[in-house]
Amino acid sequence: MQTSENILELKGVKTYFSTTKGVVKAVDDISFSIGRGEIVGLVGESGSGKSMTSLSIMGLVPQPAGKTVAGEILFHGEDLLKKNDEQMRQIRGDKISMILQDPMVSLNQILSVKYQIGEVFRYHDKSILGSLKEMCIGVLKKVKVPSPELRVNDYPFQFSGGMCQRTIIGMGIANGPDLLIADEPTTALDVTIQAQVLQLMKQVQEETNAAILMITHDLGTVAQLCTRVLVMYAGRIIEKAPVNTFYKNPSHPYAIGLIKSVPVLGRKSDRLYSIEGQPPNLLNPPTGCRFAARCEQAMPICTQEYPPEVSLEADHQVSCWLFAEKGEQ
Amino acid sequence: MQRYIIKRFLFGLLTIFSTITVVFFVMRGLNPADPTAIMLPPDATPELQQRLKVKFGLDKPLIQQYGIYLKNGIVGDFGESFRYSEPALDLVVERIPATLQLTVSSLFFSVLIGMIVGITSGVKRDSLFDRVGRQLSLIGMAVPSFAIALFFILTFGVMWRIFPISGRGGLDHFVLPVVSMSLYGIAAFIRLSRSSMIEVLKSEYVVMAHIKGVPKIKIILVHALKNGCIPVITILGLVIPGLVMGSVVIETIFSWPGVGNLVMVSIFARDYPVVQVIVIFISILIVMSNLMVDILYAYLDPRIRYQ
Amino acid sequence: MDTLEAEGSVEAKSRARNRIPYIGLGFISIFLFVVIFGQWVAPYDYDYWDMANITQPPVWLEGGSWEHILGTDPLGRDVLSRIIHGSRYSLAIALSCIAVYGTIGIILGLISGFLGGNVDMGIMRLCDLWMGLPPIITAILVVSVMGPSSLAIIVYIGLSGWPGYTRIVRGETMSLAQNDFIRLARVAGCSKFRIITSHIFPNIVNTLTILITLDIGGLIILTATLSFLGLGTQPPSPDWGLMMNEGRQYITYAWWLIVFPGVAIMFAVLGFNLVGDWLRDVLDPKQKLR
Amino acid sequence: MTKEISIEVKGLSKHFPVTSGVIFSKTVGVVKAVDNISFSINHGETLGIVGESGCGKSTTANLVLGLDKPTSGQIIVQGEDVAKLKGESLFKFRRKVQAVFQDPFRSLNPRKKIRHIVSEPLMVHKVGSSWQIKQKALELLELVGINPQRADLYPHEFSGGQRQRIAIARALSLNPSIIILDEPVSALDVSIQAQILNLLMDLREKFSLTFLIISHDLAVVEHVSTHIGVMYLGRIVELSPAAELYKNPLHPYTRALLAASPVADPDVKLKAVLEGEVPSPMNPPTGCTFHPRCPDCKPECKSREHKMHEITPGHFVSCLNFSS
Repeated sequence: MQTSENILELKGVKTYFSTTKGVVKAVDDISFSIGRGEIVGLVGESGSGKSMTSLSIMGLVPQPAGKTVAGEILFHGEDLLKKNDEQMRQIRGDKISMILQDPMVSLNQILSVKYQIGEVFRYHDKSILGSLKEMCIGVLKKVKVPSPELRVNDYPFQFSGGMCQRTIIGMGIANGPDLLIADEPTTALDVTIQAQVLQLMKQVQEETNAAILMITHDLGTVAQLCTRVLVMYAGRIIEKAPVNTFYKNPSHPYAIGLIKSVPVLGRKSDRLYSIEGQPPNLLNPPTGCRFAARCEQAMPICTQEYPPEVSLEADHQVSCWLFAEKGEQ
Repeated sequence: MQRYIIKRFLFGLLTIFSTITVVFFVMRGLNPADPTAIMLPPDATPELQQRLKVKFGLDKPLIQQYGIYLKNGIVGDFGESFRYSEPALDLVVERIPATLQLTVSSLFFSVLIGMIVGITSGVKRDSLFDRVGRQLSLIGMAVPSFAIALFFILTFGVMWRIFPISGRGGLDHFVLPVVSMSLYGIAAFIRLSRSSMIEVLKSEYVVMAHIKGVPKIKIILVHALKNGCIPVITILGLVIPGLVMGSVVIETIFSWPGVGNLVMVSIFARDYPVVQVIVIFISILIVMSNLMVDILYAYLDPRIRYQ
Repeated sequence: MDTLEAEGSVEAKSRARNRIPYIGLGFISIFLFVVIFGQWVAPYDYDYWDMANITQPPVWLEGGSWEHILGTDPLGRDVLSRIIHGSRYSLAIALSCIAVYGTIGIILGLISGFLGGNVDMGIMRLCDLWMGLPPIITAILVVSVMGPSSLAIIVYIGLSGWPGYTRIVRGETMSLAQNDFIRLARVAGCSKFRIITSHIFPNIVNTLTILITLDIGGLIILTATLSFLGLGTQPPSPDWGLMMNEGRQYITYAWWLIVFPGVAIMFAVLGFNLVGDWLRDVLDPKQKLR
Repeated sequence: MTKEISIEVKGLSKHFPVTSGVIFSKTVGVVKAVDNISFSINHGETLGIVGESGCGKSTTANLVLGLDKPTSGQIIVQGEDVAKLKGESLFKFRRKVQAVFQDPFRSLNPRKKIRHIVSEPLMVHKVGSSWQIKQKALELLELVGINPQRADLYPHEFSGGQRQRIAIARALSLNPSIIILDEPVSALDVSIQAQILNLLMDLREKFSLTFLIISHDLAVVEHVSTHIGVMYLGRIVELSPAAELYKNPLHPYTRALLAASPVADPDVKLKAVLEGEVPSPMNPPTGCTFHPRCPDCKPECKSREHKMHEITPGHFVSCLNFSS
């Protein structure tokens, strides 16, 4: 959008889950794009569908209950949803990679670190580039795991949480991907370790120029790391904005409420703003705006029809009737 | 790792020793029946009975008998069989190979077939193969092995006369006992390895492996299989005592000249020295197999190796 | 991933709910019906000797008659009646065994898991040693002291089965004790007794239900096996295992003596296993118990 | 409001033995989960304790609640030493101090109706007749914003935020004067977190409660506390009034923590990041436990342990750089 070249573009993607109670619309008609070298934050509360968005891009939506039923996921202009399993496998871990939330469970505890890093090379025909062990040590060096020559033979349970997450980041960037998806990469870590990992990711991004899709619920992390923000609520994206605009001048009532409800260090107020109520059930989402029930500025139309996406500026879009034509009636 | 194995080994020795002790006191102390009464004709004089008691050392106080038993046991003398007037140890030892052949081969088939079918079921969950396998394994776990054995004797032995139904001889003698002894184990291992596989395939590190672009077959063979084996091995330790029980049943039905057959005969004849030796043999067998399970555990799970 | 997992478990649970094991419930209902009303349903007494019709084949074979639908044994006893009466032995023995070792196991497990420390250590070591004592040895010991009888079976299984329950209950108790609601119960001033009875026990009832249902099947098999070996119930009782033992010598010409009791065992066990499996899917979606 | 001391902790330590062995266990070391900490909270004030996982903050909560016995030191709550309480006196103490814990999914017994969850403390302490208890439970639910008509539902029918409200209602049931909050909002979503924090602050006002709040989130602690203590490896390294701590952090660890907490404002950028990881509490570094990671480490820091020094009134720090 603001950069000339889009690495990834999602158009009207819907990922649904069929359960016996009905269809859960985990991701419902979302569109966005990521340019080369951008760090985009995808913000939302638990259950808003942000993890499902990332798994949809990876083609790893849990089968057979879940399925991406509509839309296009264009990666370098090619639709990932049209690729077969083997083609997707070759892209994963090479051109697109991903970091999961809990480092202690996303590494296999009974396989050595060397083996697990080595897989990234072995299955993408990179092993001809040199000795596998050297390459693994190189990965650990890049993410600043201390004494990598010794630690490479260790098992994940001998690593601390921070080191595990470094290793996973290392595996993610080992083949120089164009896109790195990070799903809550620091949530399970302590504050000081979290800062180290964020700094590492920023540094890695500068070195490799990979685009990063940062999925998080933590507005602090987004402010520190991202260039652009997408806000997700109940399966839909409700606002897209550059990071400065988002924090200074948010438009959607939910985004405003979200920012105001976070306590900020050094800016103590008597009361926090709080959004009353609970997010809707995705099994039977309301027909209109999904935030209408909790919104202080809700109008009659909000509960009847889903608002269109309105551009406030070139790179600032919002889905809210307050800004759409019909809503002003 | 070595410390772990040594600890397990010492614990095994303690188990064997306590088994011997419990068995000795229960059989000789709590037992109301006098073994000499069974050995002698009903009209034997008390004097004859007393002489027999002295011969077998049964006249001394129990604790002293126990001391003598332990002392002689160390040099391999476990007394004479009341019934056969042969050293009890020799009687049992000559039957051990027959029992081991039976139990080891059934264990082998149970684990091999059970795991192959179970893992395939777990990977291809809800497929036709899985559904059929699941039903068959449920039925397999509902039929006692003695019933299967009798059913096989009835069909293959009596009606069609394909396989011999008693005794030990060529390979054809093995078929019915081994198959009837393995079926329950196969069914149990199918269910176990299936659920363990399903569990493992749901885990985050399998998702991570997919993210890295590892081919599916490698994920199953390397990531899932190794992790999925750990609970299966845990159960292996519990299956082995059951196997000993199974061998008693199967040996009795097929007149297999093994330890299991001997133990039934000896119990009803109150031939304590033989029963005691068999008990020692069984507990050594179980302790050794548990030790092997522990070693296997350590081999598969580095968390134990680096303890 | 949290939503994903939540959805997954909801799905597994409701899928299991929809797949009610009608076959298993059917088998169990027939079994229980026969246990309760067997006296009136069975055409004959289990020890009635119809000397005029010895070793009669089932009704559909040549020589069979409607008087003895499943045939008779060499003493002229009606096989169907014996199977019907035998159901009571199977269930009674299985339930008594569970009552004995379940009580010991649950109490020790609760104590061990909740109190921890040296008490826990002691109970666990006892469990280890006990499990090292192979079950067949316990059986041999009990039978050689008490002589073969159904009481001996109950004593033997009751003595050897408890460590399994203790371990499971202990594990559940320990993981429950980690839960904040137990800490909060202490903060509220609840006594240890109250915490165990009103906070821990209600939360392990599901686990126990599954365990017991799955155990009944296994125990029916085990007791039948012991009776078959002659270590359990004695003639003329119509225990299914014993019936098969007695029928063994006539295998060449009276197959019905072993096939029908065997089928009865299979259906009864299958019923409990199917229902137990289903209960596990419904009550234990995390599949802690395999 | 009088400056009456509600909780006073003096030289409190809790050491856990580390045992090993298959048959016989022997002690192979100790984890100093809490090591010689002191603080006091005046009536109506709120002390926040921040620190990373394993720093001993939850152990501190358990000790103050009397759920664990300290290895040494005193916890004086309204004139009584908690560690010495037994039987009847401990039971009475429970009325004064209640708690709210982190995980709303694990802090309510899933097998009980929420009415019973809220009224259990009243029943255990036999406060009033069963009818009165029932009424009180409904009032409490109303107070925390749960519709009393839902009192006969089970916890799984409520969302995380609602469950935390129910847990708060239960904590209030015995009219305590002190509530220990152990990570009360860290399992909740941002918008729900604000609801709960506001509720807690309203209740503090209404019932003039004293809070001890424990969290890893500095921003949350700063928002609700009047005083803050920073813990590292079992020790309090800095203790000060909340506003003062943010404006003038002294201990290098406090500064690092402030720098590392991502602020929800793109203009405030992450500052210097602390190197290394928290050492194992089984094998803590000698001297000042923070010295291996400290940017201002001096040679003496490796050998000398430090005491707390009062730098300005009410602002204590344990660091060689400030021990005049």
